[in-house]
Amino acid sequence: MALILLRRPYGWEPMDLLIQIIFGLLAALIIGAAMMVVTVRNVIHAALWLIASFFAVAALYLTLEAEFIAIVQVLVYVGAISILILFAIMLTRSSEGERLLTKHWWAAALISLGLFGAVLLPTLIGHTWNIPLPTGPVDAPETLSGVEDIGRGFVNEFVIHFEVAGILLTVALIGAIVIAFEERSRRRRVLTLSEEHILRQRQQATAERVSAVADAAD
Amino acid sequence: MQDVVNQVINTSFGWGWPSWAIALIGYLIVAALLFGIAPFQMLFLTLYERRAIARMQDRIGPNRVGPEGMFQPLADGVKIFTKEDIVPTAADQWVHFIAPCVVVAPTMFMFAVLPWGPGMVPVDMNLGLLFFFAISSVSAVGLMMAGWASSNKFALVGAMRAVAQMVSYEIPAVLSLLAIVLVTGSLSIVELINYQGGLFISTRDVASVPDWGLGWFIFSPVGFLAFIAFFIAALAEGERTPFDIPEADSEIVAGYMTEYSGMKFGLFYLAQYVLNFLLCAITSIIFFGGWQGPGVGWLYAQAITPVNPQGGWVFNVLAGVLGVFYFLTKTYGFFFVMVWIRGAYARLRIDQLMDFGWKFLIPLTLVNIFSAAIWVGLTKWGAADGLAFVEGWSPLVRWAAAFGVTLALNLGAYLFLARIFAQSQDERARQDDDVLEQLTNVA
Amino acid sequence: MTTETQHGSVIVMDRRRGKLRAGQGLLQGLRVVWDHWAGSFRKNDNFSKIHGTFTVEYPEERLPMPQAYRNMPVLLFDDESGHELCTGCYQCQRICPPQVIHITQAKDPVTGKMVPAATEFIIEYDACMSCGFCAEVCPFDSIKMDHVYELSTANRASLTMRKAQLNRSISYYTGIAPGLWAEVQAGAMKKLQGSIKRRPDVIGLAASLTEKIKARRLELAAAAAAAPAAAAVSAPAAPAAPAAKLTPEEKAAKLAAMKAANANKGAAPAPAEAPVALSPADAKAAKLAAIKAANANKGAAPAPAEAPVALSPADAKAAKLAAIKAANAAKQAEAAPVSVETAVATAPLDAKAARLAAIKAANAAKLAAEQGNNE
Amino acid sequence: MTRAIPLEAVLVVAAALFCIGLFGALSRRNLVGVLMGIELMLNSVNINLVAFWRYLEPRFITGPTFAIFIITVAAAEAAVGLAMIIAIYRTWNTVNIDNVDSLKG
Repeated sequence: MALILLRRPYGWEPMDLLIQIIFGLLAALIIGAAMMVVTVRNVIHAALWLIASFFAVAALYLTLEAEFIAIVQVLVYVGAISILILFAIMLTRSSEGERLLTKHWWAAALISLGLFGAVLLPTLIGHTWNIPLPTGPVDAPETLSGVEDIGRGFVNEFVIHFEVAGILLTVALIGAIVIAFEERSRRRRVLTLSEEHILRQRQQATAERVSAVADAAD
Repeated sequence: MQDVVNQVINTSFGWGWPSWAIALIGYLIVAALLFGIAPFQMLFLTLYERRAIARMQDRIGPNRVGPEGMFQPLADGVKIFTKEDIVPTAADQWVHFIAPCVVVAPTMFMFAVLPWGPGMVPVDMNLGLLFFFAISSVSAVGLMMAGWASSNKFALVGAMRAVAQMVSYEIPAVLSLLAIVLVTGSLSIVELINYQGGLFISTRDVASVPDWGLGWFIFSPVGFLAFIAFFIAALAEGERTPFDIPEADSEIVAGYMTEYSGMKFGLFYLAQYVLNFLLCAITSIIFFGGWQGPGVGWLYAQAITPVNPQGGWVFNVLAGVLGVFYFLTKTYGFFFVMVWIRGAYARLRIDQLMDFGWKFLIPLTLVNIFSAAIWVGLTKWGAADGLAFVEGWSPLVRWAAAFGVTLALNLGAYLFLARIFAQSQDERARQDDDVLEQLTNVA
Repeated sequence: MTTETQHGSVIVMDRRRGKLRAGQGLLQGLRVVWDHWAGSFRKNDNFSKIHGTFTVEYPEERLPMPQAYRNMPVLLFDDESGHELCTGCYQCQRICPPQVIHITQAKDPVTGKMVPAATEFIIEYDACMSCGFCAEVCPFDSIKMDHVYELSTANRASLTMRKAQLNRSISYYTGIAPGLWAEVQAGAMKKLQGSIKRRPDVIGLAASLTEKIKARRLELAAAAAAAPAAAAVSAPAAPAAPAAKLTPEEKAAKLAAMKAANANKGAAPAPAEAPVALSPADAKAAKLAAIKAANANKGAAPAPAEAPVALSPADAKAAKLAAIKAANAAKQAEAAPVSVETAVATAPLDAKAARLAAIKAANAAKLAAEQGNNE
Repeated sequence: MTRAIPLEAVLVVAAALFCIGLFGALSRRNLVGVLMGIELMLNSVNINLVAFWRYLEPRFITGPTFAIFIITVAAAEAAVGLAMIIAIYRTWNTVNIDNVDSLKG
């Protein structure tokens, strides 16, 4: 709804102010949530802050009138990747009370800050912030390439990229399954304790028999 | 809505407010209406379900509070409001607190793109369908938060199950809709409904068909198979029996809701029923034409619309009432089917659920997308698109050919996959039996 | 789909696994549920059918209880005679597992002997477990299990049931369990007749049946009157006694009774029971009766005659007089360990009746005295 | 929209997000934390792509198309990365980078 509200080209100052306020809030949310992601001790909390950051980025896309990207962001990042991350955290709970950051975290901080400062600070300071108004009638909406154009692009100019992305996804799917695969005999069903015991006995017996055969062969 | 607000404020009162204020007021009114209606009708959905399932079990159901139990949901609501809110000491307080909100909020967002009648849609987004499903996947995060923050093993297991199920069944749901989107060529829900005018055959496929508002997708083989797959996936998304393993009471107490009480529990309950309502609504919109039905199209053509400014406002009202009536009838009908299925089937095991989703529904929907491509080719393409041989055929013949080919393809795929799936399940059961037998023999 | 083959008593269902099963089973399941749904809109009164609603909407509709349904024990009495079937044999009190039955055996007021009846019979319903042992064991078929199940109350004390609350007529019981009563009717009624013969006065009459008790009293009075009148004139018809009222007269009567009791205390440690006061029409008759009783006592040997019938006189003086006289009589009599219950006097309206009563009282006192001597 | 928000503001947000992500990826000990940092960086790249598309050439689809490709890559990367993390956890019973150093020699 907010999308349509913002999209309406009213050519009215308060509307711009509203958009600026919304943008400021979104930017604060994105940066704040991202900061929490890297600094918070609890990994689950970090993942939840990451989700908040993803969601705010989706909202930012909406203010940039990229509806399709925004929805895909929600669908893929919030709906799938964050769930994957949460699952991974829960399957690999590390013990509590460990150090959060690596030994050389200050180097990482220095690199990040240096990058931000060296590349962007001069820009921020030296830049004049009044951008020229777009030419043409204010009330007429700009023609934006929509989802149909993107679809057409996928099967025309970007067809190779599209297929490579498809292959990448397939490879990732198969690769992920292969990497995380567990032996079928263990995964099939949860064995009772007695069954586990019996199974271990049998495995041991088989191993002994094999070694005996090997000894005989020698 | 904005037209009405503009009419009232600027024309009737003559205040001359700016258009952005009018827009804001219009949106606020619509939002308030939806936020009011959603929990209220959710309350009555619970009554509806309880009465219907009672009938299926040869009982009567709650009929004591008010006439025919009409006020039972209100009594339940009052009860849930007055209950103590218990937060476990071991719980993660903040996450525990936010989780119900994260579950409820997306379901409320989904109302934003839901058309209730002709011209009665809060936001006619041209990506409505995608928006609907993207937002619905957000509530999985809330479930995960609830399960984790409760620091209760039942809650965590329930949340894991719920999320795994939602993520897995989103794929067949979206793939089955993809077939429909291929046919309509649009992601807009309004456009999807407009496509379904006609009589058994859509007017967009064969223009000569009379528009009785009955050209629903369910009447085409592509739509029918998509409907079956989508409805099954919707059952799984809404955590309805037989896919209610996230809250399997006999195994894991109440799943992710175990550690919730009072109004927070009520919010989960609300989210669940609102989601069920929305899934029924979207099923009726996509496959059964939403508000399409005999008479609505004609009435709306006489009404005041941007296309037809010379209409009569009476027709607006009539078309709206009839359209909403058709829409709600279909929606509540699907809710009845959900209850019916709940009355009939036992709960699946988690591995059966995953097998069914990944090994049966997804291949089936993939075949269906192929069928949809054939349908589009035979009904819409011509020599310019590389299908010269259909050029001379009349639209009806093209439609009949498409119907026959897709029917054969879908039916064959369904029977083949069903057979393969049954065999694999039998094989699996036999393997399980063998393992067990071996173990017992050794013992 | 499904085939059944019978091997002896075992039915084997072959569901044909492994064949083509493209969802027909699911549809069949839906069909079954649909049939139940569609059938549920009519009432199912025949339990051999599987469709239809069985529900009985309880507060408005109730199922007839089976005869043998048992909830809480009650006491039966005979409709015609008004006599209770209970003889106070203590069988139920002994067998009761939670021990909630308490019985007081009735005694003859004149002789002090056991009478086959219970003066008080208490069952604590709040602790009763509805086992029905009391009804099983009752040799006179007096205790039966009732079918009333709506006993909920906010006041737990109200669930201690006294005899008056437990009494149910036989006709009530035949209403709820005709078959069960028919089985035991002959024996029970025979035993009841035997009990009635051994019950003097109104003992054993259901307390709630005031009309019955009145009628019985009149009957007794008539019988008593008929005895002396047999030689002389025929007894005049006894008019109905007026109901006891809380009048100044009664106060006076109470006073008199108290005085009499005090006198008795001074005389003998024999337990004195409060005399039953019924209001006569005039005090003279009462006086007469008192005198006669006193005389009889005087004449009798050491039997301590208790205060005879203290009747409520019209004026207090007469009552006082009667009481004093009675006290004197009692004083004269020597202390004896025999307790005699007061004779209950009926209330005659006229002097003749009063005289008759006095005679009767005198007889009773005499009898008591003789018994005291014998002992 | 483009009148209200200058392009540079969006770019600054994206740059800050990138730097934060970089810090996270370099400094977190937990493997999942590293992965989260990488996701943040990919997000910031996406913001840049969309912003440049919107402000500079809204009539061409290159920006959103590449954003979608990056989202695809991110999804694939997340899936494979998390599968690797689970495999590592199964082998070493830890997800800390410091402890996973078998190839150090």
